[in-house]
Amino acid sequence: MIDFEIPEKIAGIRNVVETVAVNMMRPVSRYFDEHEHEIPWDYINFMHTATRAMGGSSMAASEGKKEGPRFGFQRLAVMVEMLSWGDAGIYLDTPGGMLGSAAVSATGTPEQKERFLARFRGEKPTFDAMCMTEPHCGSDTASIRTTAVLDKEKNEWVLNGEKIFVTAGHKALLDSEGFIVVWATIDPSAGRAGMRPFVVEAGTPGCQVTNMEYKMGIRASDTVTVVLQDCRIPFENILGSPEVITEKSSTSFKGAMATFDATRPIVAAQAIGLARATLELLKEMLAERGVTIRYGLPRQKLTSIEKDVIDMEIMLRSAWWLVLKAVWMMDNGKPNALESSMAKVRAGDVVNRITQKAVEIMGPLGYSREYLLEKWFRDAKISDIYEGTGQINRLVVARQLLGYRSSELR
Amino acid sequence: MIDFEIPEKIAGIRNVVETVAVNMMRPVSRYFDEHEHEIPWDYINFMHTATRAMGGSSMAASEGKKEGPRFGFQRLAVMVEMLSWGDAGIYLDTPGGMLGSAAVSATGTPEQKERFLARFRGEKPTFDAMCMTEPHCGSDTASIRTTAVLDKEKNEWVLNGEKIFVTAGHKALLDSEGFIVVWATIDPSAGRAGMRPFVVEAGTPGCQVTNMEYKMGIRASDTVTVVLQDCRIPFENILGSPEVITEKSSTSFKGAMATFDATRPIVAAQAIGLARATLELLKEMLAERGVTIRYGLPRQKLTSIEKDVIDMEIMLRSAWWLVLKAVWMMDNGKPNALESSMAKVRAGDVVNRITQKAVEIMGPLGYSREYLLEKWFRDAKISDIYEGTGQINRLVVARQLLGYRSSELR
Amino acid sequence: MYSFEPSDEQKLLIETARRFATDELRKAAHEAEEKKEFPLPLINKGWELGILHASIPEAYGGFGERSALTGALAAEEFAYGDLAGAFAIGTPSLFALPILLAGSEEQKKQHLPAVIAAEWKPYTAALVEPAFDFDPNDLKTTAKAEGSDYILTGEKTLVPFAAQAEMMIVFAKLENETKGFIVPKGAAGLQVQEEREKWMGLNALPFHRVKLDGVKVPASNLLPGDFAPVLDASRLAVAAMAVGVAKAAFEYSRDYAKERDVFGVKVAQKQAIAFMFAEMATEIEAIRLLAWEAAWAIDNKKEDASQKAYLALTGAIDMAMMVTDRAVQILGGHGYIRDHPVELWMRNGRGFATFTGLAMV
Amino acid sequence: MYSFEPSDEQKLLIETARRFATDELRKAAHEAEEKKEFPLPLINKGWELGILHASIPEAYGGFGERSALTGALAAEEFAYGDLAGAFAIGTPSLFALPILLAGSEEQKKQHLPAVIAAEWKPYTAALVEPAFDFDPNDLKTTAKAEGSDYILTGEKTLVPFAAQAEMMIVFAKLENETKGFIVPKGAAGLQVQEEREKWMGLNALPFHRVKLDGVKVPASNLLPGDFAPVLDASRLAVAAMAVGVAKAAFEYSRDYAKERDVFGVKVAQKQAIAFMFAEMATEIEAIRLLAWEAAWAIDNKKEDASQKAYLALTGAIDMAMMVTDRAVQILGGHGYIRDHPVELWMRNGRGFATFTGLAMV
Repeated sequence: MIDFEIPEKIAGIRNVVETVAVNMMRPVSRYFDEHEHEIPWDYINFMHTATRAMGGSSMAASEGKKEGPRFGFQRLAVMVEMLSWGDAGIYLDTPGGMLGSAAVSATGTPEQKERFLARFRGEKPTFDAMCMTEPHCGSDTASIRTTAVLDKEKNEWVLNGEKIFVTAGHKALLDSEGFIVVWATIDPSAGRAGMRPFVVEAGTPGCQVTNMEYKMGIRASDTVTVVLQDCRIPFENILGSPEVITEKSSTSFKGAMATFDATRPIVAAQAIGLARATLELLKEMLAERGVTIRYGLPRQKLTSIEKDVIDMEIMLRSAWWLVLKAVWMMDNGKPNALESSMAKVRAGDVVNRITQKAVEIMGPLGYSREYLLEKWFRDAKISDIYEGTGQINRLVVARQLLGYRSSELR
Repeated sequence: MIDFEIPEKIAGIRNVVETVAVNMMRPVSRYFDEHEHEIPWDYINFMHTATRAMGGSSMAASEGKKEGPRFGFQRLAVMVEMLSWGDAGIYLDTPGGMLGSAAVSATGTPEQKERFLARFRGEKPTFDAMCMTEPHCGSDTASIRTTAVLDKEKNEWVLNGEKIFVTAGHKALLDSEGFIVVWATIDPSAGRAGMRPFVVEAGTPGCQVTNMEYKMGIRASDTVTVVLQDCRIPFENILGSPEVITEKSSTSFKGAMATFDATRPIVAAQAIGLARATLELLKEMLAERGVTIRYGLPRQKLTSIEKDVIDMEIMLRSAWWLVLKAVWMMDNGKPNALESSMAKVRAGDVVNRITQKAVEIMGPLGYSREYLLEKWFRDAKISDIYEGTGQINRLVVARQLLGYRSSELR
Repeated sequence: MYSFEPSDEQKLLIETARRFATDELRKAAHEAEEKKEFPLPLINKGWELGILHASIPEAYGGFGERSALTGALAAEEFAYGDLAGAFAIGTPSLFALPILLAGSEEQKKQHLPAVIAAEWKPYTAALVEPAFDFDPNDLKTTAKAEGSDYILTGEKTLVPFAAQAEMMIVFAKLENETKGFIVPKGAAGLQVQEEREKWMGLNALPFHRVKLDGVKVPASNLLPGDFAPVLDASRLAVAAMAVGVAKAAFEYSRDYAKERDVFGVKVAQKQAIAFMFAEMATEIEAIRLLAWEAAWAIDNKKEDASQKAYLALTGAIDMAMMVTDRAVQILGGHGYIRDHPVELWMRNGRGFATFTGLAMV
Repeated sequence: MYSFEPSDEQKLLIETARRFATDELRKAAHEAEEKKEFPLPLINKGWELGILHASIPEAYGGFGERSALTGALAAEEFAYGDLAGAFAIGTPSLFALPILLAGSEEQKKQHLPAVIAAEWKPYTAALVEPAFDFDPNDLKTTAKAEGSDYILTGEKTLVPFAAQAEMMIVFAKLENETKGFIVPKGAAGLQVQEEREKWMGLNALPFHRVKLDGVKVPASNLLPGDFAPVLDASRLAVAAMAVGVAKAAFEYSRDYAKERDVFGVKVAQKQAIAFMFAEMATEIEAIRLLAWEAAWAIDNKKEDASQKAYLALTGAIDMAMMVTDRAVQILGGHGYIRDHPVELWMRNGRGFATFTGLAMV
C-alpha cells in the first residue's frame, strides 16, 4: 500500500536531529567555513554523547533481524537529510560510522564487525574513513594500484600505495583511535577480481596523512591524502571470510558495489538536506522582501521568480522521494542498484540547480558571505562528484535500464 | 574588422525573398500541411520564373571566382532563412539546386557541373535530391550497402540498393527531369574508402520511388524511398575525376563531408528562419493580448513569460551569428568544419526549444491548428535530425575541439 | 509508514489495465489518429474495465470508494497504451467525478447511476477557455444568479464529445469562485460548434468549441461543493497520464536503440544516448512519485493536497516534453515519420500543458 | 558587410592582452585569491598596457577614440587570465568612462587627464545596491536638488577600492532617471565602511559598503548625459569577461580531460564528456558573437544597442555558470579542491549575475 507518511519512530528522531541542526550546526556554519581545518568538537562531542545515551553505537543503519518492518536505512536517510540541512560540512564530522564502517558492515565477518565497530561505543568520539580514490584514477576504481602483499611468515599484509580524497581521514587516523578501510589489489594483473578491502587502524606504522585539501566547500570536513608505505596490518584485517583471499573472482569488488548501493542514497540524502535548506532560506528571504510564491497559477501568470521557486520545489520533492524509495527498498531487502543510482543522479543535479539558482535570484545578497546561500552553493557541488560522479551514476543507471554489462556500455 | 551589418546586395535580395515568403508561402502554409503530398506548384513556378528572370540557375552559392569579397553562401543563408521563415516545408520544394546539386558542385568535374546543373536554367522547374541514408543506417554513412559495380563491357555502372529519407526525391525523379545523387560503394570491404557519389537521372530504368513518407511536419516536402535495382548509368555519372574510381582512399568520402560543411549552415539557417517566425508570431500574439516584453530589467523583476521570451531572443540571435560566421568563413575560403557543425548543433537545439516553449506559452492557442505555432513545433523537429542529428554534429564538433580522429572519439 | 508498493488489488488493476492498453489501445492508436476517429467498441471495452465504476459508491450504482491513487495508477496505464483512448474512455468521469466530489446528495442520486449504467455514454465537462493564460481558478465564463436560476455566459474550448454529450458540467466563475453547473443537451443559448476543433494531437477525438450565450439553468444544477478537489482530480489525472505517455516513449525508444546498429555497435551503447535514457527514466520515476504523493495526499485529505497536485502536474508537463522529444531524437529520421508512434507521443507530450480538464481520477 | 575577424590592430591588442593574462594574471590569481590581495605591481603592469588610455581622446590626455568592441576584446582576454585582476586593472574606467560618456566638457577636462596620468590610481564608481532585485535603472539611492547642490542618500555595495579611491562616481535616481555624480573622497556624509565586504569570489579585491547620508555635491558634479551608454558599457564589459572566464574554464578542463585516463582511455574520449565540451564551446562562441554584436552596435550608435548589450549579458550569465560548473564536474574531485583554478572560476562564474557596475569598456 503506497504511503508517504513518515513512520512515527522516524518522525521523533527527526525532531531531535532538527534541534541539533538548528542549535549546534547553523550557528557555527560560517565559522567553520571560514576556519578551514578546524574541527567542530562541540558538535562531535554532543553527537557522540547523545548517540551513546540513546544506546546506539552510531547513526548507522544496522538494527539486527527483528520481526516486522525494518526502517534502518530510512531512518538514516532522514537523519542525514536533516543534519545536512543543518550543515553539509559539519555533518561529515559526525562520529561513529561513515563510509568505512559501512564497508565493514557490508563485507566484514561477525568477528570483524565486533572488533572494528565496537570502538564507536567507547567513551571518545571515534571516526572512520574509506580510501578508494588514487591520484591517477577518479571513478575508475577498478584500476587501483595500491598493493597488498601477504607476508606469510609474519602472517601480515603489507600495503603500499597512495589514497587521495579521503573524507574524514584525518579524524579517523589522527584525531581518534579510528580506522580506515583501504581498497587494494592482491593481484595487480587481475583487475577488479584482485581488489580487496583492508582495515588499517589509527597508529599503524607506515600509514601517514600527508596532505589536507583546501576545498571549494564543505570546509568543515577534512579531506586528506593517505600514504601507505610498507604498512603492515594483521592478516585478519582483510575484510570478509578467508576464502576471499585465494578466490580470484570479483565477488569482493561486487561487495564494494553493494556498499555503494547502500551509501549512494545516503549521499543523495545529504544533497537533499542542503537543497531543502537553500529553498527554505530563499523563500524566507524573499518573503521578508515581500515576495511570496503563488502556487496554483498557470505558468503564464507567474513571475520569473515564482516559476523558478516552483520548479525547485518540484525538483526537490521528487528527488527526495527517489531517495526514500531507494532506502525503503534497502530496508525491505529489494535490490536497489538502479534506484540508488537514480537517487544519486537526481539529487546531485537538483542540489546544484537549486543552489545555483538561489544565489542568482538573491543577487548581491546571494553572492555575499553575509548569508549562507553562497556557502551552500559551494557545499552543493561535491554532491555531484563524490560517491561516484553524476556521469558514473548515469552509466550505472543506464546499464541497469538497458541490461548491459560494463563491457557493453563503457 | 568585425562587422554585423548585412551587405547591401544581400539586404536587397532579402527584401525580395521576404515578399515571396509573406505572399506566396504563409497564405498556403496550413493548406499544404493539411494536404500532405500535394505540391505547391504556384510557389515552385514563381520561384523558377523569378530565378530565371534574375539570370541565375538556382539559389545555389556558386558565383565564380571574381575579385573582391565573396558573398555566395552568406546570400544563400540569408535567403534560406527568410524562405524558411515563410514556410519550412514549402521551402524544401524550391526548384533548382538542393543537396544533390550541392554534391555535384562540391565533387563534380567542370564537365559534370555543366551537364547536370544546366537543367536548372531550363524552362521547367527542375529538382534534385541526395540519397545517403539506408534502411539499416542513419547517421552512420560509412556503412552504406548500396553497391555500384562497373560493367566494363558497356562502360556502365550498375547500382543496387535502397535509399530512404530522400528529401524531394519524388520531385527530382517523377515531377521533373531532375536527378538524384546516390552514394554507393564500389568496394563493400573498403568502408568509407569505397564510397562514391553517382548521379542517376530521372527516368533511368531500375530506379524507382517506392514509398512516400507521412511525417510529423514539413509535410509540404516529399520524403521518399528510392530503390535501385540493376539500375544502369553511364560511366561518366560517377562524380569527380576518373582517378576516384581506382584510388582506394577516403578522399571521396571526405568530399561528402566537405559538402556537409557547406550544407550544414544552410540547414541551420532553415532552423533559424523557423525559430524567428515563431518568436515573432509569439510576440505578436502576446502583444495583442496586452503582454509586452520589458527588456532591460533584472531577471528578478521579469515575469515568467518575459524571461522565456528574452531567453529565446538570446538563443535565436546568437545561433544566427554562428550560422553567418560559418557561411562567411565558407565564402572566405576558411575551413569551417567546426563552425558549421556548431551552427547546426545550436540552431537545431534553438528552434526546438523556441517552438516547444512558444506552444506552451500560448496554452490552448499554441496547441490549436488555428495558429501556425503548433505546425512550426512539428516542422522544427527535423532540424535536429536531418543533415546529421544533433548527436552526430556534437561528435563532429568535439572531434575538432579535442583533436581526435573518428577512431579516437566514436 | 513509507511504502512505494501498490496494494495487491492495485497491482491486479495495473496488470489488467496494462494488458488492455498494450493489446488493444496501443494497436488502435495510429489508425485512430490518422482516421480521426476512435473506435467506439474499443472505448466500450475500456469502459467495461470499470475504473470509474470502482470510484462510485454502491448507493449511486457503483461498486467502490474513490481512490485518487488507484485512479492515477490506472490512468498511467491507459495513457501508456494511448492517450486519446485514455481520454475517451474516461470522458464520462469529467461529468461524474465533479458530481461525486462537489455535488449534492440529490445530484449524485440523480446523475451518477445514469452515467455508469451499462454502456459508455458521452457525458462531458467544459472547463478550458480559449485564452493563452487560461486559469481554472479565474475563469472568464461567468455565472450570475437571477432569481432561482443561474445565467452562464462565456466560451469554452477543448470540450470532448460535446456534440454528442447528453449532459455536461460547465465550469464558470460565480462570485470569484469556480463552480460547476450541470447543463443538459440542447439548453437554450448553448451553442456547440458543429465543426470539430483541430489540435496538434488527439485527432482521434471529437473536441468542440462551446459557447454559452446566457444559458439559464435552475439553481439545483449548481454543484454546491468546492472546485478545488475537482481541479486536483484533474491535475493528478493529467500528470499520471503524462507519466504513462513518457513511459511508452521511453520504452519504445529504448527497444529501438537496443536493436539498431550504428558505427558497429547498438545505438544504445553510445554513451550520449545511454545517458539520455538514464535521465529520461530518472525523470519519469521522479514525477511518478510526485504524482503518487499527490494522490496519496488527496486520498488522505492532506491540507496541501492541492499544492501537491499542482506541483505534480507542473513537473509532469516538462518531463513529458523532454522525454517524448528525446524519444523522437533517438529514433532520428524514423522518429519523424508517422510509421512509428514516437512522433504522436511527442505531439501528445507537448499537450500536457493544456490538458487540464480532459481527465479526472 | 559581415565580418567576424578583428582588425590587425585589434589582433595585436588581443595577443598582447592574452600574453599578459596568461603569463602574469593567471599565475598570480590563486595566491591573490587565497591571500585576499591583488599585487599592486601587477595591476600597474596591466594598467600600462593602456587599454583605458586608448579610449580617451588626446584632448584629455589619452591617445585614441573609445571602441566598445576593442574594449570587449581586451576585457575577454584579461578575464581569461584572472577576473579579479581584470576588474582591478579596469577600476579607474568605472570613473573615467561615465565621464567620457555622460560628462560635460569641463568634467572631462578636469578629471580624465588626472585618471590616466602615469600610475594606476583607484578611482571608482558605486552602482550596485544591496537588494536582491537591484535594478540600475530604478535605484534606491536618491539625488535631490537643493539650491545649486544635490543631496545624495542611499546605500551602495560592491564598490571596489572604495576606501582608497580619490574620487568615485555615485549613481543615484534623480527625477526617475539614473544619473552619475562625482563624489570626492571624504565628502561629508560619505561613509565608506572600513571592513571589506566578503563575497563568494573576488576575494583578492577590496570591496566596501558605501553609505550616503545626505552627501552634498555641487551641481557641477552631476554628469549631465544619459545613463544608458554607461550601463551598456558595463553590461558589455561584464559579458565579455564572462566569455573570458568561460573560455579559461573550457580550455583547462579540456586539457585535463585529454591528459587523464579513465577506464583505459582518456576522459575526453568518453562521449558524454566530449559532448559536454561541444556544448560548452558552442555556447561560449554563441555568447561571444552576441557580445561582439552589442559592441558593434554601441560603436555604430545603433538604436537597439542597449537591448543588445542587455541580451548579451543576460545570455552570458547563464553561459558562464553552465561552462564553469561543467569544468569543475569534468575534473571531478580535483575540480573541487582549490589547487586547480576551475573551482575559483565556478565561483566567479556565478557572480556575473551580480557584476554589472564592476567593469566598463
